[in-house]
Amino acid sequence: MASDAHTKGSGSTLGPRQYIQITIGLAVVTVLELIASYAGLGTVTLVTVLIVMSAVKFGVVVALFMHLRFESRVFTQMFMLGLILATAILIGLLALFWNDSTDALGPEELPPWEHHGH
Amino acid sequence: MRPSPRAISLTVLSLAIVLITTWLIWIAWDATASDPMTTLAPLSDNADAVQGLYNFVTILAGIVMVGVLTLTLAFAVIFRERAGHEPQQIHGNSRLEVLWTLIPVAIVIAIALPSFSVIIDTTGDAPDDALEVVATGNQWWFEFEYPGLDVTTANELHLPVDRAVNVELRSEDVIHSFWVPQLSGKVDMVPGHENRLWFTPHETGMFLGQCAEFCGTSHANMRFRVFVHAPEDFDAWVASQAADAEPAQGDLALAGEKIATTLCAACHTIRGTNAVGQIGPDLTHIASRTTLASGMFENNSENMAAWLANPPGEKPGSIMPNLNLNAEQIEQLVAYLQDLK
Amino acid sequence: MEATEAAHGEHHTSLGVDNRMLLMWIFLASECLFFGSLISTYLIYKGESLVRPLPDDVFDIPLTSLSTFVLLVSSFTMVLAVYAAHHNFPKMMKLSLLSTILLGLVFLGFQVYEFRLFGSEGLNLSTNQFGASFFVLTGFHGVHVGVGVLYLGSMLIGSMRRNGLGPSGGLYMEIAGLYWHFVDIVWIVIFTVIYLIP
Amino acid sequence: MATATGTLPQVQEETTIWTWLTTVDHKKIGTMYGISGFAFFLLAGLEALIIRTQLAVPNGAVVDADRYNQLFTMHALTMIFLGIMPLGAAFFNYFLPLMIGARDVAFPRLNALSYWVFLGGALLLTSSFIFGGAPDGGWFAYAPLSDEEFSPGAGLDFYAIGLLILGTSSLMASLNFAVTVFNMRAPGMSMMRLPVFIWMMLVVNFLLILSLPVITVALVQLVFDRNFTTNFFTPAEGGDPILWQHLFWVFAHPEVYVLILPSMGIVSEVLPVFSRKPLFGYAAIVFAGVAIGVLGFAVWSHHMFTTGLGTVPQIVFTASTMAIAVPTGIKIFNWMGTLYGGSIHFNTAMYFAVSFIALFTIGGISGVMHASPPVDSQQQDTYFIVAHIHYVLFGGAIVGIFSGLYYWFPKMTGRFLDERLGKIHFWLMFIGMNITFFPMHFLGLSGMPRRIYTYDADLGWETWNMVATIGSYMLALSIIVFLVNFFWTMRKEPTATDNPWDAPTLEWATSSPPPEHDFDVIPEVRDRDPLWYDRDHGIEKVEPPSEMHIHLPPPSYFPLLIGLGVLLLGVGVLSHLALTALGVVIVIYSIWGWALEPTE
Repeated sequence: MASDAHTKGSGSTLGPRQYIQITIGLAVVTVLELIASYAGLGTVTLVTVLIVMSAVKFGVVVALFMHLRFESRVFTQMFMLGLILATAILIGLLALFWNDSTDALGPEELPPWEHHGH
Repeated sequence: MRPSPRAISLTVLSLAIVLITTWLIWIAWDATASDPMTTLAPLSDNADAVQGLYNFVTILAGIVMVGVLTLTLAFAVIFRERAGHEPQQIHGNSRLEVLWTLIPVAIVIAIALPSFSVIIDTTGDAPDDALEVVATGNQWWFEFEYPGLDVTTANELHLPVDRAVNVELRSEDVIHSFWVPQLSGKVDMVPGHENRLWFTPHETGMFLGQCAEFCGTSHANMRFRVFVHAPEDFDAWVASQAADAEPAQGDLALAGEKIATTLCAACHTIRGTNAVGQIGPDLTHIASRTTLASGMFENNSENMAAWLANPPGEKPGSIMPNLNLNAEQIEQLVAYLQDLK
Repeated sequence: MEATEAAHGEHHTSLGVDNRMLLMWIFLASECLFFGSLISTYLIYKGESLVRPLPDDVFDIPLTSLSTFVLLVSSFTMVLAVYAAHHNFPKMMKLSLLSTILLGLVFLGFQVYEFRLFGSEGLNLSTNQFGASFFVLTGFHGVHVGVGVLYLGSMLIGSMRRNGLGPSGGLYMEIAGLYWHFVDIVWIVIFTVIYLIP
Repeated sequence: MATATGTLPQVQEETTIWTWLTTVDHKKIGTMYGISGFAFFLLAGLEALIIRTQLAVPNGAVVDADRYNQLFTMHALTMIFLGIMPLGAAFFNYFLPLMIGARDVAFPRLNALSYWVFLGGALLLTSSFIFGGAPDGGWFAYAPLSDEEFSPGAGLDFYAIGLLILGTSSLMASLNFAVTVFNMRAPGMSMMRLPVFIWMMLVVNFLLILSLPVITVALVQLVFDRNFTTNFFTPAEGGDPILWQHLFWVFAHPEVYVLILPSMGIVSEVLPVFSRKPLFGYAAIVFAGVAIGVLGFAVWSHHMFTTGLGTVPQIVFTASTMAIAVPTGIKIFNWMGTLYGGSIHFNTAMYFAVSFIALFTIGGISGVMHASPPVDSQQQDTYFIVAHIHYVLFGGAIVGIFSGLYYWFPKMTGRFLDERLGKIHFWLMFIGMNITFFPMHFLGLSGMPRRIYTYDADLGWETWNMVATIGSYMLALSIIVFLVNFFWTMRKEPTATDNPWDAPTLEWATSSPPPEHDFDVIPEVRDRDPLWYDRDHGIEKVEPPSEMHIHLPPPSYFPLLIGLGVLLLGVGVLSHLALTALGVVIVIYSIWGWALEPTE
């Protein structure tokens, strides 16, 4: 990307018409998410479906609204660095806590309504 | 490049200097094995396993250290600036660099693999016949309960020799750490968690322990002792500890009992009386313990009187407040408590 | 030669990208870790609450969906503002910017309403781990929206001055847009992970 | 508007207090970082001396338990956040533009702001000694000891607010520096031609950018627990103190590399210059530094081996921790390779640089020892660890910083620090440091725990504690020698030429001290060692045109004002929320003024 892209107009070829289409697309995915969450899917299926759909929305906004797709790769590298590390630390922490055998407040000591999940 | 005689002799000299230094360090290092709280003279099986690993790691570390220090010193001396010497301008050497990537890789694998096996052995479950003990950390003292044996004591853990003990670690307040260097590495006592550690002591005797996680004002004064007995001695100890407190004998002690069961009862338990407080240590057999205030003082009448006169003055931050007892009350209390064998 | 470069407001850079754009992207990488830690805390404490109310007791998904749409539409108006700034449509830019600000304020209004609603149902910071981690996570997101509103507000005021935002106006608007869209994508994650996943 | 017009020598403007307060010149800001960092380094050293005096004999009575706990907590906080970090930032501020051939950092005003926010946070944290007691929960402030129930005083609030402010400062500085390294390089200065010091600092900046938000979240949770009724870390309410430890160490382990990597960079500059040959294995050293940075995010739980982590996590974090030994080893071997075959000129800078290799190696090796959890179960929280971190942070970070100071002093001031006093300084420090910290290995092996204000006689700890205390006084003496050297040198006439050491990097291509605009003509870079390349290829320095018109950013008082506003924000949380409101107003007003201020 040439540097003058930033002053003379973003390097993207998107215009208002495309932006409207993207927004409608995002709204549709959000509605699908809502439908999925009320559809009575199994937990694993539901979580997978929801995560995939929100990842799609996330990706579309970053790539098209934030123009990352049309910008220098440095921006992508910088942002992915933070995103990947944050995800890795999140997964690492969840793995550590959800397998913690020393937790004195284990499920058997929880109130009855708490018997779910990990 | 063939090394010159000068370079060889300077390298040998460097090696000699480093080796002599290392040898002196080693003497001091090794001498610590005779100290009372040494980590280098293990007397339990788990501590043995740790020690074996430690020895291996230390030797490898020592070799690496001697190597690096010798070469650094030797290079510094050999390649000192000399008139007319223009160093060759080299930017690196791929073969060498690969080699010294592989050397540390090999060393850490050599350390990691036995570490894994010791981790698996020592963090696994205790043998089925292990003695169960619940150790609870408090600011700043330890409570030891023996489930099923009706024994609760403080700051002194009694164990039979050659039988595994499974210590369940809890905390009442902040994070503490249970550590008896000669018997076991430390494991933290974390509120809301149930950690545990187990070991099998090999030898009878008294071993010093200490809280190893900073836990506030008197962290330094949170010490305890472990007594490892022959099995029959341990059984006798359990029998004496499981009994209720001796009723007071004599006027002085009777007066002391009266104070203890009123003033002290809110915080302390003296089994066999109406003192059932849960805040401070169980006093049922306090006179049988060797120390006061979590290992700070020898347990005798004099020290106990001083303690009762002003606990926070004796032990900074003590949760037990100054009860403003007069000299007579103190004398009575000491007379009573020192009879609670 | 430096002086002539400076007059254009466009310095030579090693990577050929603008310093301010680069700064914003690296900053957003840092923000990923910030929200990542908050979301981690929320998920770690999921199921650790000792008393009710729990998410199922208080969440009003239709209401939150509505505020989610509001934020989504604000992203759309923001992108229009950037487009207008780049293509020199000052009127469209100001209008889009104003809409974005108003939509941001509506979102904040929803959030205040939701917080009060949850409060009336007995959920506050000290009730349980859900309350603490939920309010701190969404609260900090709200703070980001609030900062964004101030940020865009100052852009709007700036654009109404005689010279507008100056020759780098498009760039400034684009950077502001990055921030605003980031706040939106954080909400995309929060909406799915906190509200929709059981 | 500061516009330097004319030819060399540059007309020195009169410097007043006001020029310092409003400066956006990276060299002035670097100098201020350096002076403040050194002042706090002295303060932290003083705290250490009191600690060592207390421990010289069993049952010492110099300070009481609570004061001791404040002292060791503040010693660590001051050294880490107010001493070593700003000293690294000082060099980086001063030399980043000079070493990459730029006129300033990417955002000069942001740079000034970082400094003023740092100073505000530092003063706030230190003022806790006067207002209600310093933090006393250790620099790690483990919950629940740090919760309101067990630490009811203001100390831990000072800790949390102080670190939040300092974190803000570090984040701004790191963003600024990262952009500068990426985007402000001179023509020909590709990434793989960057000086190693710049590379290591770039890694440091990314470590901070990516780890500071994590500690920010943890500190916010602590502030909320202590002041706003949440129970993030209260076990009785379902909170988990272990969460604090994880979040803390996700930040604090990379933080250790934040402290040591700058010094690794400095010795990578000093060793080749005085060995008269290029750095051995440049690419390997750079990649090793990056690898250390990446792995630094995957090892945090090795600080928590004794918390009941469980078998599998112990194995995983053992493996990742040991992996770090590999890039570290690569660096050490490459430094030795640099010495090999050289023509080593031993001045004070080189003494420090070579001793860095030795001392850091000792600290690194003891680190590998307790990377093994079973071994760590005996060494964790003992003086063995105290020895380890001081070999890394004193033998490593501080020794490296002194090397850089002797090396760059002529560039910064035009004057050479006295070599004879320098060598006395070095030997006192080298011997003193080993006498102070090596015996701590023995103490740890003898079972002496850390953070105890007193100990009994007859545990075998008396001798080595006394020895360590004597060593600490030697260290203090070495610092006095350095101060004498500094003040004496500053009274001498400047004699330094542009490149007195015949060094290869760009900062030596300009005058000593550099002009305000750094370079008359931005140099062109043709090699990794540009000045050596030019020297060997007979390339003459480009003469400046007779008419120079170099644009420099004008001074601004808004950074100072925002810094003040941020300080008020923090003070308000600690005292009265009205001050916070005032702080917010000042910050918003100044940002607005900042945005409208002409910079061209």
